[in-house]
Amino acid sequence: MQNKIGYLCTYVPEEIIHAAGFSPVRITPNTAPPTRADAHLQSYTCCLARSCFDQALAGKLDDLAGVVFAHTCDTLQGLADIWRASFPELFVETVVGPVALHSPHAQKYLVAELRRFVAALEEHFGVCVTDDALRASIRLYNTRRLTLADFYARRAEFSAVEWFHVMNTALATPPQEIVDRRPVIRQSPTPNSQSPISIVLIGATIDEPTLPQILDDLGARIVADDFCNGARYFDTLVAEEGDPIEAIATREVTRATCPCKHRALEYRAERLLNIVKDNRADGVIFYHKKFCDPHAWDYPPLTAALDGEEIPHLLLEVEQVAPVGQTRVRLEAFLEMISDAK
Amino acid sequence: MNTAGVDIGIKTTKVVLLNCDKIIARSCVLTGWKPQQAGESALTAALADARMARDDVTQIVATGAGRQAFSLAQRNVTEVTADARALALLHPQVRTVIDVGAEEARALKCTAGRMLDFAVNEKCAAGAGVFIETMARTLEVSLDEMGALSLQAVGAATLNSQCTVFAESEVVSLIHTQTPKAEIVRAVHDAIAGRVASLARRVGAEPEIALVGGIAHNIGFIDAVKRELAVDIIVPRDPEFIGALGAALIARES
Amino acid sequence: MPQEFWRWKEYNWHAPDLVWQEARSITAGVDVGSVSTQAVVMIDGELLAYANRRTGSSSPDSARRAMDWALKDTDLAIEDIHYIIGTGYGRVNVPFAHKTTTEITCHARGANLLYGPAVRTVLDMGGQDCKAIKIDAQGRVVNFLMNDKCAAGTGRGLEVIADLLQVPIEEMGELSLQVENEPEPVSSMCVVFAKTEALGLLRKGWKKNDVLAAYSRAMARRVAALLRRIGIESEFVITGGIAKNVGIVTRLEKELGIVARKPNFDTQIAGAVGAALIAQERMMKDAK
Amino acid sequence: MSEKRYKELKTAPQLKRLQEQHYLEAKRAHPGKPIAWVTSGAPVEIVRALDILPVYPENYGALCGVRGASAGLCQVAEARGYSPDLCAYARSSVGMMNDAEHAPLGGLPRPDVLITCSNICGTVLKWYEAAARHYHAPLFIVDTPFIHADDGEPTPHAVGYVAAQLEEMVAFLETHTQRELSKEKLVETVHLASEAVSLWRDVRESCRAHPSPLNGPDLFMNMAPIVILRGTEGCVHFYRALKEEINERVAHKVSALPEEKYRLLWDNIAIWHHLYQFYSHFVEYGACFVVDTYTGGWVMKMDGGEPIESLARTYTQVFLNQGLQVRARDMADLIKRFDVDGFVMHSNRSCKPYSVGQYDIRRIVTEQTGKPGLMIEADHSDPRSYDDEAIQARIQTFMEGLASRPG
Repeated sequence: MQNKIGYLCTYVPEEIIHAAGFSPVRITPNTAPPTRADAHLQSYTCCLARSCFDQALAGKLDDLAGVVFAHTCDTLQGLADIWRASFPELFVETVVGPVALHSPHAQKYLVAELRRFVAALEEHFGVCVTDDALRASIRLYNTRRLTLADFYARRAEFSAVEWFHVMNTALATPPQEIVDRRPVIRQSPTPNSQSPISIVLIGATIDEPTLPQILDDLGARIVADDFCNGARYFDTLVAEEGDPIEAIATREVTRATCPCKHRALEYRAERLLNIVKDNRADGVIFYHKKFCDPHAWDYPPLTAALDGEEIPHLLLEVEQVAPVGQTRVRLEAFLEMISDAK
Repeated sequence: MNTAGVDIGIKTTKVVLLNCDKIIARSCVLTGWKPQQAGESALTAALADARMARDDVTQIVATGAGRQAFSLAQRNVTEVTADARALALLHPQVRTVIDVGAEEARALKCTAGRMLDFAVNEKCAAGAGVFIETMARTLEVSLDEMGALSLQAVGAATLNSQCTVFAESEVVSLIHTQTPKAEIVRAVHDAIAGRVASLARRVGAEPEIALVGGIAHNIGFIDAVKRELAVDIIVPRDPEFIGALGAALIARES
Repeated sequence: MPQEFWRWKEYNWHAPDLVWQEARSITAGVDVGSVSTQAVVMIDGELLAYANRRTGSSSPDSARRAMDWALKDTDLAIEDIHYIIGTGYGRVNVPFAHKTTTEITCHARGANLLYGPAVRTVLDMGGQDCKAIKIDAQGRVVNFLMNDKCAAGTGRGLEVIADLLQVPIEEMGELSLQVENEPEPVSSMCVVFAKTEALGLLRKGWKKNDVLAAYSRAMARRVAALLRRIGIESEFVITGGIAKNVGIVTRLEKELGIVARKPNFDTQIAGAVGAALIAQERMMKDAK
Repeated sequence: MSEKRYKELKTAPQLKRLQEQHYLEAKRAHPGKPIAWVTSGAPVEIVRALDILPVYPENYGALCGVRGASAGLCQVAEARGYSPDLCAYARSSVGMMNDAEHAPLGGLPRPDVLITCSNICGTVLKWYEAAARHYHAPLFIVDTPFIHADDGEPTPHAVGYVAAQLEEMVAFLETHTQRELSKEKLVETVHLASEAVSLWRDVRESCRAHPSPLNGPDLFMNMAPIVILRGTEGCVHFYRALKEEINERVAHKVSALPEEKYRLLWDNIAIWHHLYQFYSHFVEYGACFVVDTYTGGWVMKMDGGEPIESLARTYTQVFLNQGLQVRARDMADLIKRFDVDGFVMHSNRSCKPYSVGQYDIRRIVTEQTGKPGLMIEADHSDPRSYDDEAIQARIQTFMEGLASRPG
């Protein structure tokens, strides 16, 4: 029996999937231009949706027993149903989590929705998700988050590309392996300037290494990030005591939020400013996927906050693969600008 | 009875003269920016070729981007309808037609000369003949060489930009990173092939599949489409005249 | 090969009575763009010679061709040049360059020299990229913005229209102003479908110049949005080929309600000039 | 010229007056009457019952489109860093906030409170966040969980969650506007709303007649009151009058078109900026849009019972909060009941929740009904995404296809 279940968004409760006897793996966009997905998705949907679904249609995800969505943006909401329509036999579920995280009723609702999801898993696969199994999974995934967190704390020792690979493989490999394997520190490329410029990256997900590669080439360092598959993933742990489902729900409503959800009006701006200050970053790079509405919406308020503190920032709008030529020009100019000011 | 089909495309204007369903003359001129003129001169050329006067032609049907601009035509139809009609005559077994024009690519589903469904490329994911031409110019390769050259490619570069204008700048950077021309040309073909393949899939991509339009002379592009759809592709004789032929056939019926 | 209306003509220039033998610094900048390549030679910060040539399918060759053309009428040899900086798309492929810098930094520096230290906002529009740059009195980049990922914000559209209407790109601006009354800007700005739309307008009985005007106006609006985003401050100047298009420039000025300083030199070489200047500074630095 | 093809309704002046009154009242914002910005899918009955005046930025967005003001306002927003890929209603709204003097009616009145409801899209959350920042006005979010279930039924915990939020919303409005909600007033308002809704249903249903008394643009123009005046007397009166006139048209076989040759279904929001030009392309072929999925969005299921509970159900079940299968099924049903020859889907760059999935819905519906579907790529209010040349060609091709169909 296939034992992998795929997901696109880290709001999907891995612990529950794992406790049901599956290993949850994040489906990541690849670099092959989509040619099948375009028969289902308009050209104005993001490459995350188009590339991931294209792999499914090309039979590259046949080893998955199911695909689980979490309610986030309008495009993925649509994709969940398209996926189900194209693979009627497959287990395709959406955990419709709350959007109004600040609502006093959000957590209670999410608990009920997670229990519905548990029931759906149990019914479809004829498995039983016990509290003990859930607790075990919670501990396992907490350890993985902790492992990533301390790798992250030491990330100054790593090149941008190494950071990228550790973060990305983390969500694609079984947690035990990550826990076992303390990332091997290879020699980071020597920065080509005495005072390497420190950068904060922010966006939805980063799925291909062009940007980190260029940053390494130019001798800049990534000191922090705010990505769904980066720091946002491990910044909050699940409480290991008490009712496991309630604990999972609590993490989801309290973890660093994605722009699809609402916590407080200035939550993300304040968070970004703190990240920049705590890491004494020289600048912020917005790594946005073309046609990603939620992040595009947060760009004006976030840049306004940065401008207020005179923190330089750069917007990179990318599709599947950041075009080397254009990206390099923008980055080089951005770094030239920062070092001229230094 | 003699009929004429006039296909006024963005790039070129094609005319087919029919006697019943026998082609008696053809002509092709550059459209430039005066569709009416282009249509007239192409028609005159074809008539001269067939030693006929305009009155010898009983019906004229126009098609193509400039179809409404051509006053000599009794009526006009779209390329899609014309293609379906022409293929029914040449290759009746064809169920899916991919028509790559200068600026627009189309796919249509057809049977017995009737168009059942069609899809046209969207904004942001467009891409057709002009893109390949422009890239030939950038690479300083003649359009005719492109096909053969791409087949020599060993490795494969990819173009990821949906928008062909940014795909152009990807090509430019590939040039700057000294990527072999053959690989770049192949990437250019693959990019457009991928787009037209998804159009074909939107209408079901039911075999047999035919490729029409001037680009169907490009063996490298045909190869790319075959690889993408993993089926064999029928290329009718003189694929650039399919629209004009279809229009001429429709003229015969009206 | 059919005439390529969308490309700029090639040319070169040199200062006849400048002597370089005693010069303390002989530097050069080579700007390898996606469409054209410029080479500029300066002695002690003064223009000695420059050339503008088309970019071919090999950037090292394009760079060399431009450099040779610039030196053509001087008795200077490439070996005599102390320091060379490459910029533009192909900057990493200028074989004889000592260092590379981006065109953004170079245009800022070039504008500062060519238009003077009062310049605060620079617009440079290429076929692939459109840049709005804020600079200080030293010609340093304070902030910059580039077009978002939609080709409507690039210069490519104009090239496409030039090709379709068979108007040499040098003449577009003038012609676009020769209209009885200014037409509405074209609605859809998608470059990929520009020809289809233009043909539609022509069919509606529009004149060639009206179509050019409608496109220039739409283009001006797009560029204005980028400049507004960065916050336009005077003095405002335009570098690159677009500065030679009076049709765009006047419409842009109207849209923004600000007048651009008019150049008394060839705006297309601004990037290469900046590169040559930076080369001079680097040379002095290294000397110390 | 295309406007001439449009057969005006006798009730048109009344419609015009209603809308003018609405915006006039909003502009005057006479003392003591607070203003709430609300989304088109918000439980406005509560707002009305509290005697708070609701204004609808979405409706205003459509108005900007019709008046040709969208492009300019969108550019204002884009110049402030808002991506051109975002919803054009929202972009023109942001443009209006920052440049009211260039906006129709001098812009919308500033809100005292903002109420956004997630049942139509994720955009309204971000849009209202932006508005709340701009006006420093308190924002309330009604979070209505999306329904993926094929039966279209909301989960009990979702209904409970929404109901709890509505109670909260009442308290929120009471504190921010120093008012108190009377249950009687709420019941009465809900009653008025459901009465208007059922009248609007009847009007739409009467288009099953051959020839149809109304065409797409008529439906789009006449939906305004059900959106912005739902829960008022005026709304009910208007639809009574409209229903009467339509019944008359049906009785005398008065067609909306010079001659109805084809009956079509419309999917997605109207193309406001080219309303008559676009639909006249179809009139040329004698094609009438006898039904659409868009204006049906306000034919809501309003079951009686405890008002808060029933509002929670109603607003969680709106069709844009429903999955692909439900939407495909509804469309196939409309096609059968309205005896439609084909359907046209507006692939709307500004509305992802409405548009993503259309390719599959198109496939499913054609399989189930045998009717062909046409995809038109445009935008509900940004004219810069509208390419009349390309669109005419698509329409001609589609109509040539319909004409060549046997029978």
